[in-house]
Amino acid sequence: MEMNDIECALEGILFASGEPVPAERIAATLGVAKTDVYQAAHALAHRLQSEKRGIRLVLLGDMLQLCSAPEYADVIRRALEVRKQPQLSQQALEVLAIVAYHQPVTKLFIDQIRGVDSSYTVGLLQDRGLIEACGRLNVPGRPLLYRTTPVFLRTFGIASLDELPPLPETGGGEEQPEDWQQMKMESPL
Amino acid sequence: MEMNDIECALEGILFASGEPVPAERIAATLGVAKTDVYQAAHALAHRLQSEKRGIRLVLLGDMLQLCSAPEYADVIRRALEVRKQPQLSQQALEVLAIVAYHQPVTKLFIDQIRGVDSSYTVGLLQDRGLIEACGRLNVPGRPLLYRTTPVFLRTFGIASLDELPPLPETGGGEEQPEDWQQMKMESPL
Amino acid sequence: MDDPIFHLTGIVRSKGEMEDFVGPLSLILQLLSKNKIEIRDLSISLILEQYLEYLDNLKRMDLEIASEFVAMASYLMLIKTKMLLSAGEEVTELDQLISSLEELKRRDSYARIKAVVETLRDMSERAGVTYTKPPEYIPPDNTYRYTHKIADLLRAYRRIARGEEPSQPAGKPFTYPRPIVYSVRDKAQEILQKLSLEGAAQMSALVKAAGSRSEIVAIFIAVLELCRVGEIEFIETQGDVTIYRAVAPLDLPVPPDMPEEGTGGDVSNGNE
Repeated sequence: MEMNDIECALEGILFASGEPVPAERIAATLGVAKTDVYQAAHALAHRLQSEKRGIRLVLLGDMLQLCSAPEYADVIRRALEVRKQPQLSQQALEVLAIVAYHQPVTKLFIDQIRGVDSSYTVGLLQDRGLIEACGRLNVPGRPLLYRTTPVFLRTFGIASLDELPPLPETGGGEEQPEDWQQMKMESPL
Repeated sequence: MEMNDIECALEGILFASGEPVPAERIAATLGVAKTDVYQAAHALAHRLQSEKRGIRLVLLGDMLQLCSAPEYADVIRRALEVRKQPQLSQQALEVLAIVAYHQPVTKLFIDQIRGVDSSYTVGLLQDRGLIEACGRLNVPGRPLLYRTTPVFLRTFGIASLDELPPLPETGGGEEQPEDWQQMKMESPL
Repeated sequence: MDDPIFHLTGIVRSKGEMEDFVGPLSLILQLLSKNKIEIRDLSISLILEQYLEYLDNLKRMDLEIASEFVAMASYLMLIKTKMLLSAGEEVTELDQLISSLEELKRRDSYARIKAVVETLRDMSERAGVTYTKPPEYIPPDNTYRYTHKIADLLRAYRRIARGEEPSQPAGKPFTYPRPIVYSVRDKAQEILQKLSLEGAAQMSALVKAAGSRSEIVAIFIAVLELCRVGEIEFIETQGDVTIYRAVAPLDLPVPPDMPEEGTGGDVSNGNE
C-alpha cells in the first residue's frame, strides 16, 4: 500500500467512524505498520491544515480523529443551529486540572485538594465527555476512579498528556515560606 | 467570501452535520448566493473525487452531504467492525456439506437428511454468503432451491465444485437410516 | 532544649519565621520533605545519617547544634516509640503532626493546580471549538471470511451419513422433568390448618413430611412469612422449633401480601 493510499483510506475510516480510532486498529486493517499509519496521519493532518480545509485530523494519544476546523466553528454552529457550549468555569478547570495531573483519581481526592465537594463539577465534566470513570480504587467502598478522555486532549489542543504544561514546582503564592520547595511533599495519592 | 473559502466552510459544515444539509441553509449562513454554494459544492466534489480521497460529496436534490468514499467501504467496515465473526459450527458444516454435495437442494431435503429443522442454519449460511437461493423446485409449494456460492469455493480453497472430495461409497454407511437411499432419490438432482 | 514537645500550630509558618531552624520539629519536617517520605515510614537511622551529613556540611560542630541534634533524635525516638507501642491508641500529637503535614501537602497541591489553570484556559482558547461528526451507518457485511480444509466438509457429511447428530449425541432424546410446583400460599394454608387442628406443630415433623427439597423450601418460606405477619409464634425446644398459632390471630387465614400462586413466591422443582 502506498503512502497516499494509506492517507486516503485513513481519511475514509476516520470520516466514517466520527469517533477516535486507535492507530493500531487502522494499521491492522490496512495491513501496514503502525509507523506508516502515523506517518500518513501526519501527512494528512499537515495537508488539511496547510490547505486551510474545513476539517482537521487530530492525534489523541494513540487514537486518531477527524474534527471540524476551529476557524469554521461559528459558521458551523449557525448552519447546524447548535448551541454554543459555555466556556469552562474556574471550578471546572480546577477539577479538570486535578484529574489531568493526578489521574486516575477518586472524587474524594479532588474534594480533599479543593477543600469543597466537587460532585456537581465532576458530573458536568463527565457530561461534556472531558473525564470518564475508569474502574474503582481497591479500598473499602471501592470508589470510582476518573481520568481524562480524548475529548479532553482535543479541547486543549494537545496530542497526549505529555504535552500538558508542567505543574509549577510550588504553588507560587506570596504567603508561602521561603523553603516551601523543600517542604513540598509527595502528591497525596 | 471567496470561492475557496466557501468550499472550506462547506466542507466543515457538511462534516460536522454528517446528515444531508440544504444548500439553501448553507447559503443563508455564509451570506452568499445559492449558486455560489452549488458551484463550491461541485468544485469540492470534483477535488475529492479526482484526488481519490477517502471522502465524497454527494448532491441529493437540493441537499448536500459528505460521505465516505465507496471504494473504501470494505476497509472501513473491517476497521470499525466491533464483533469478531464466529466460525462455522459443526451443524453449519453439515448443512453446508449437504448443499455442496446435493445442490441444488430444498430446505426440506436438508431437514430430512439431518432429522432436524435446519431453518436457522440455512439462513446463517445465506447471511455468510456461503449458499444462495437459485430458483424454485417445480413441485407443489414451489420450495426454494439452494446452491453454494463462490464464497464457498474460496472458504474451502477450491477452484470449482469438481474439486470436492468424492463421497464415500454407500457401502461404508451400514448405520445409515433405512430410507437413506430413498431420501437421496428424492433429491431434486 | 529540655522540653522536646513543640507546638504544632506553628508548622506552617510565615516567611520570616522559617528562615532559620526554630526547633527540632521544623528540622524534622525539612528532612522528611527532603526524603519525600511519609512520617509513618520514618526511618530513624536515615534521618540521623542525614543530620550528621548536614552537620558535616556546616563544618561547625558547635554546642548549640549538637544539643539540637540530641533533642531532635530524642523526639524522633519518642514518635517512633509511641507508634510502635500504642497501636490503636490515640497518639494525639503524632496525629496532629501527620494531619498538619497532610494539610500542608493539600494546600501545596491546590496552589499548584490553581497556578496551572490559567495556562490551561489559554490552551483551550487557542485550540478553539472543534466539532466531531456522528458515525456513518455502514451496512454490515457478514460474508464468511475464515478458510476451512475441504476435508472438514467431507467429515461433516460422513457424520450425517452415519446418523450422528453433533447437537444431540447418540440421538438420545432429552427427558425433561415434570416441574412440581409447591405454592407457598398453599403451604401456609396447610400449616395454619394443621395448627388449628393440633394446636402446635414441630418444625422437624413438617420438614420430615416433605417429599422433596423444593417442598422443604416452600414450607420454610411459608413459616417465615406467617411469622412475619404475626400469624404464628415459635418456641425453641431441645434443638427443635415448636410452632404455635399466635395469641391473637388475625382475621385473614392467609396474609394478603403472601405471594400469589404462579408468581415468584412459588418454588418450582427443577430436577426431579
